[in-house]
Amino acid sequence: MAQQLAMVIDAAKCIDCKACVAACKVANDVPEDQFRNWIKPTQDVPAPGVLTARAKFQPGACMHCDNPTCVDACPTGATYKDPETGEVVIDDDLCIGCGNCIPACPYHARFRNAAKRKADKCNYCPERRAAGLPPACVDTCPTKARVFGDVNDPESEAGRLYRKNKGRLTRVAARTDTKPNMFYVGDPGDPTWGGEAVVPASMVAMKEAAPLVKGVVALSGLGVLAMLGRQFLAGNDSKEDRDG
Amino acid sequence: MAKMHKRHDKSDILIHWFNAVCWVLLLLTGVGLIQNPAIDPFGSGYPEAMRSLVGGGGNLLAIHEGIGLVWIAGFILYLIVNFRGARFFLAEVFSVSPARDMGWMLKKMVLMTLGPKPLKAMGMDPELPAQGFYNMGQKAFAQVSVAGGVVIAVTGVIMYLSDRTFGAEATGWVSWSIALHFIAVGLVFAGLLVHIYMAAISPEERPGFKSMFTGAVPDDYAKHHHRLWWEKAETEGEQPTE
Amino acid sequence: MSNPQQTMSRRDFFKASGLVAAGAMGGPALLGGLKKARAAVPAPAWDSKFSACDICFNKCGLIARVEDGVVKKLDPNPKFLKSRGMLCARGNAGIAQVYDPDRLKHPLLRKGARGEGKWQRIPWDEALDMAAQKMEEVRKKHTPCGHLFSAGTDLHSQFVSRFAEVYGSFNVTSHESLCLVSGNRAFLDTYGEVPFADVLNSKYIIMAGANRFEALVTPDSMDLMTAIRDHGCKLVTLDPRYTKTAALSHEWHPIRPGTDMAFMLALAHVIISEKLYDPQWVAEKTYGIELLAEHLGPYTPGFAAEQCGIPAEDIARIARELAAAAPASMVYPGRRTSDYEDSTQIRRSFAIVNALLGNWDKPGGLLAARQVGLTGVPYDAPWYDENRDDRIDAHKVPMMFEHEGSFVVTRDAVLNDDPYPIRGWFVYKTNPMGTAPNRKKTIEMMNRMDFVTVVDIAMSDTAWMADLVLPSQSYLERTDPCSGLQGSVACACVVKRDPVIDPLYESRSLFDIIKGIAGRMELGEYFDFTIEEYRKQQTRDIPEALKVMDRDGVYYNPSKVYGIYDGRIYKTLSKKIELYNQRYLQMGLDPMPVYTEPARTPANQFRLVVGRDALTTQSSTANNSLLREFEPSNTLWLNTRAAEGLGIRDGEKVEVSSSVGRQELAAEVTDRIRPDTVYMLSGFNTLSSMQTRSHNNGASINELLEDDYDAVTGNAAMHTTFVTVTRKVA
Amino acid sequence: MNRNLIVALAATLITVFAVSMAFAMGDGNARKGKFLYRKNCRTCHNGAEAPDLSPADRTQAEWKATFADTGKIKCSGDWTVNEKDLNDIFTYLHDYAKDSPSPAKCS
Repeated sequence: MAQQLAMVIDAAKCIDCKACVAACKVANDVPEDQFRNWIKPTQDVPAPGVLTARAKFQPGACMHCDNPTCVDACPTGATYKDPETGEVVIDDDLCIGCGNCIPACPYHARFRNAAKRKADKCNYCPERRAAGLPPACVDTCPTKARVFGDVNDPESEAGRLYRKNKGRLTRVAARTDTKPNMFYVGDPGDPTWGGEAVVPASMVAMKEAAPLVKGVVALSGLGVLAMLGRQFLAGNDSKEDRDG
Repeated sequence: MAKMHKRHDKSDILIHWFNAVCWVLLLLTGVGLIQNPAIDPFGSGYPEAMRSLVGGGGNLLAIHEGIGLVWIAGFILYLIVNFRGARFFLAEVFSVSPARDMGWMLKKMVLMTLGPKPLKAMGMDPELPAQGFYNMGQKAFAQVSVAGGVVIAVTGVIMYLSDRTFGAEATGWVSWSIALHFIAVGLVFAGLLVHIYMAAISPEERPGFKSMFTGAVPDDYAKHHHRLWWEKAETEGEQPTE
Repeated sequence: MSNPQQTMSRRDFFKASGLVAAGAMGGPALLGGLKKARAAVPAPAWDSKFSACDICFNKCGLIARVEDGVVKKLDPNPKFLKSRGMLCARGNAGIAQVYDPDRLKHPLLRKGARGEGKWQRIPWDEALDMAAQKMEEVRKKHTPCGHLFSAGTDLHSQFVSRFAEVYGSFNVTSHESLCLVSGNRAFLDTYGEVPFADVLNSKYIIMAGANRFEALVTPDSMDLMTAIRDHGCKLVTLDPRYTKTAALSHEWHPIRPGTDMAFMLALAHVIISEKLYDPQWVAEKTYGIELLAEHLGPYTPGFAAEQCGIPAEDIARIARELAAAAPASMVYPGRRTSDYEDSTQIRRSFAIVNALLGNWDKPGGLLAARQVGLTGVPYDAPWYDENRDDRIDAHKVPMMFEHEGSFVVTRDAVLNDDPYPIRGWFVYKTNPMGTAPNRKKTIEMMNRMDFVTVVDIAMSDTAWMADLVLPSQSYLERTDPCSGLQGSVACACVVKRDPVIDPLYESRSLFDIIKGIAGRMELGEYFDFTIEEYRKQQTRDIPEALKVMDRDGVYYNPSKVYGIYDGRIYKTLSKKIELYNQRYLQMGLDPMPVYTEPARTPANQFRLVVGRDALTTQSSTANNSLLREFEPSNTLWLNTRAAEGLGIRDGEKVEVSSSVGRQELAAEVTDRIRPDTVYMLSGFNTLSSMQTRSHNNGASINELLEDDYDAVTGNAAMHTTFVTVTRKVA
Repeated sequence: MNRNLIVALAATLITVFAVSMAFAMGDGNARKGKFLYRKNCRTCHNGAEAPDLSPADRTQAEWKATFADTGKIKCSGDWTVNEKDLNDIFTYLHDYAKDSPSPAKCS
């Protein structure tokens, strides 16, 4: 079975301290006022006394979905789902920052990096993993609410948690079902805040135009084939072509 | 040697072949940059192969951008060096005489694909109306190429600048540029197929093809294919070469 | 086809078109089954160096990732168990402090009026000459005690104390008397030492006057989550605010501020009257149970309910649940206790409930200090016969800590030359201008000084008011002595710091600065050593420690955790845990906490409470660019109903005024606070314009807070101020 | 017998003297005492020649008892301090004892 790198998060352990967000910002040089990850609070003030509903702090980031709508919105394949690791990857070299993928994420996990001018989002810190370290947010988390690993590997911490809690894991639902790979153990609060994957009009236009363009090219190609056919069948009947 | 007519000067020939080479390379690389099942023109194998060939999508993009910039620079240089030639070319390709040129176009399409019989059967004269420096087919393709070329160049530059100078507020422009770039290339490419066939494969236009290297066409060819230009050249006493 | 050359060209052309066509037919067929090559991302080319965080007092072990002499990232040291291998947002933001463009870069001498902000850059030699000369002048004119020394929480601060002592001054203050001395006093005077809470193994915790999920203390904050999430611990929080701690608790009671003692005494009342304690343990280990039982008579749950605004049945139930979980249960001792004028007695009531739970020295209870193994580095100090007899703040409160002093009392004494004048001030890495209540008084105090030298990494408000400002190195640039750390189980450890990068600008370590000044005052012999030599002395009983720290970044002393007091006496007069404190009686203090109702909030006013959170360390993080992204400014928490009454909407600018000052900031209208209380985060609106992110940003708590203090220790009392809040008309 | 009597008398006198002295002790200058302690005592009580000694090593009562009869202190024969200085040293040790309000390690 191929890998599926994912986060299994015990949202009930999150104290909303923002260490993960700060660590991510430093580790990935995320520009001011832009964020690759977040903690979403559900914090209605209950009646005092024995609390029937506790506050929920939901850590999140790119969910490296199985049905990544962002990938559908990318014309060049600069963002793609890695079949080996299950990550949704951005190829910085190929991305020109057109922004198509940003509204295509129903979780608003993507943004256009103001310094790099390219699409940006959580990438599970590949440089750190290459150095044998966990992603920055996971490494730094005070209560170890965030657990990262291959959920298909039963030996990994993430896989173990995933298996142990299978059946009662929560995923954040969106109006577009992207099949996210971020699993919450413990109540993450509002599990339905995901929005709709919006593909920009220009991308829609390009997709709509594609068959037409192909049609025109095909028509032209057919014409050429016809001419070629005639040239070979009818022979060279052009008297002007006698000399050169 | 038969009497020849000068048709293109050196800079015309150079820009044509420069354009041709750029186009081929830009097409090869550009098509490799589109990798989305919904728009991918040739299926997903080609982009992957191209990217592997040059060591990654980023390299392919860089190559494409590099050639694109050279292509634009080449045209700008041409405009500076041979502005008169360019003006002549534009004036020629955009001056269309509707009745004659359309008639030529229709008849030519039928002739090339089906031969003269259908025309005769319909009681039409298979003889083509006389054409000027360019025939209508060449003009049509040139028009598409010029308009498409401008769109392609402008959108290309916008995309090129996207991750270099543009902020997030410009992504709409960039995104639309991608779409227009793609559509424009597609349309020009459709014409290009015919152009290549007509110019390089069809035996009938072989002297024209040759003139793209030598700059001159035989008197006979000129008379037959570009009668109006031939007449003008004759009356104005243009010195035929050799 | 007569021209072969042209044929060739044609063929070539065809080939080229063919390639396009071939591409169209499917590239892989032509180019083979090439797989998408996703280049492996290389590991960063960084050096990993151990250090310890310095953005708050916790000193969490960290690993600095350094590339080309620049710190790229600070990671937690997984072997540093005291922090449970974490680094909080502030720890991560340490980089923003070190590389803050607003950092002090070279020595600055005041040019204009004090606080005017006109500075002249001077060379180090001139700066040190001047500091030495001015300190010498003060000493000559006003005796050595005419000079005050203040140092913050830092591993170099011990050299400030040493400097003060060899210079001859007894007047040393630390930040502690603006923070925690009353709580320490209370536990010291109950148990004979200040305990560590074994949160990890506790089954029932009452969190009052503390906010552990926001104001992080290692390992307590982390352990508290493990305890409640994994170990089935129950958490009951008393707080006028719905803090994140409250929000994650099983129970939250928005207690009326200042009434915690009534709550605790009622718990004790229930535990004793219902005999929920271990009589044998209490008889053996404590002193004064009968006296306490009698004393607690009136402090019924009903009485407390009226005071605290918490139902009596809840109080009684909590007492029973707490006792049922004993000894693995506790009233959490807390850290900052600079709240009320009777804070020591309030915390005594916390200590007494713990004593009744019998949780001392046991899993899940309060733990005694463990043996860390570091030893002091002795030195001799000269004696100055002409000197004053005692500290300037002596004898104003009965139980001040000699080595901490009381900043608020000292300031009053300085303002009145009572009993003698102080005209010089040396400040290192503490910012009383930004943290002590009643800022105007601190400005007055500054104005009484002939010469103030401030050593810091940033132009704090205290530095802003100084005569000479010396740039110190950040924690990542210098060599630090060893520091012993403790807390809960599994941590009795030692850390040290070595430079992970070269010093930035012209910064120097405090040790080098003091060495320079002392050398110019013929006191050089007292600093004639290196930090490395100093560390060797510190670790002479644990010689392996330095090597272990080089290898792991931390040294653990495998000393005893529980049962330290088996067969040992308590360090109190009665040699037992003092429910009843005999010394207090001798000194005319209440030997057991007597509840006094806090002043009722006047009509149309609010009680101002202050605090920090996981993104602030008072004024020292005020200018941190990364942390400001999370909290761009501070706000005034104002209850929704109260705001309605005042016609104030969320986000509107309000004016807050107390008897000592006024400030403006945005109102945060929320249900997360009692209607009679408002709250502000500390650290904002600095006077110093060289703190670009906090200058003119938000409101300063210390401009508003009145300067009351704890009657026993002189600890500042920061929750006694009432303020009026009005909508600011734009 | 007489000898015994003399010894007993002497012992009584010494005890009375010591006790009276002990009663006289205290209320000295603890700060001066710290200085004197460092100068006179820690030269030997440095953990090498004699055990490390800090005020917080003993309770106030224990310090009182120790100084009740300084003659019983092993090194007292070598002392060169006068009575006033000794009282300052005692005050220092006593005031910062283990069970004092501010227990102090000597440094």
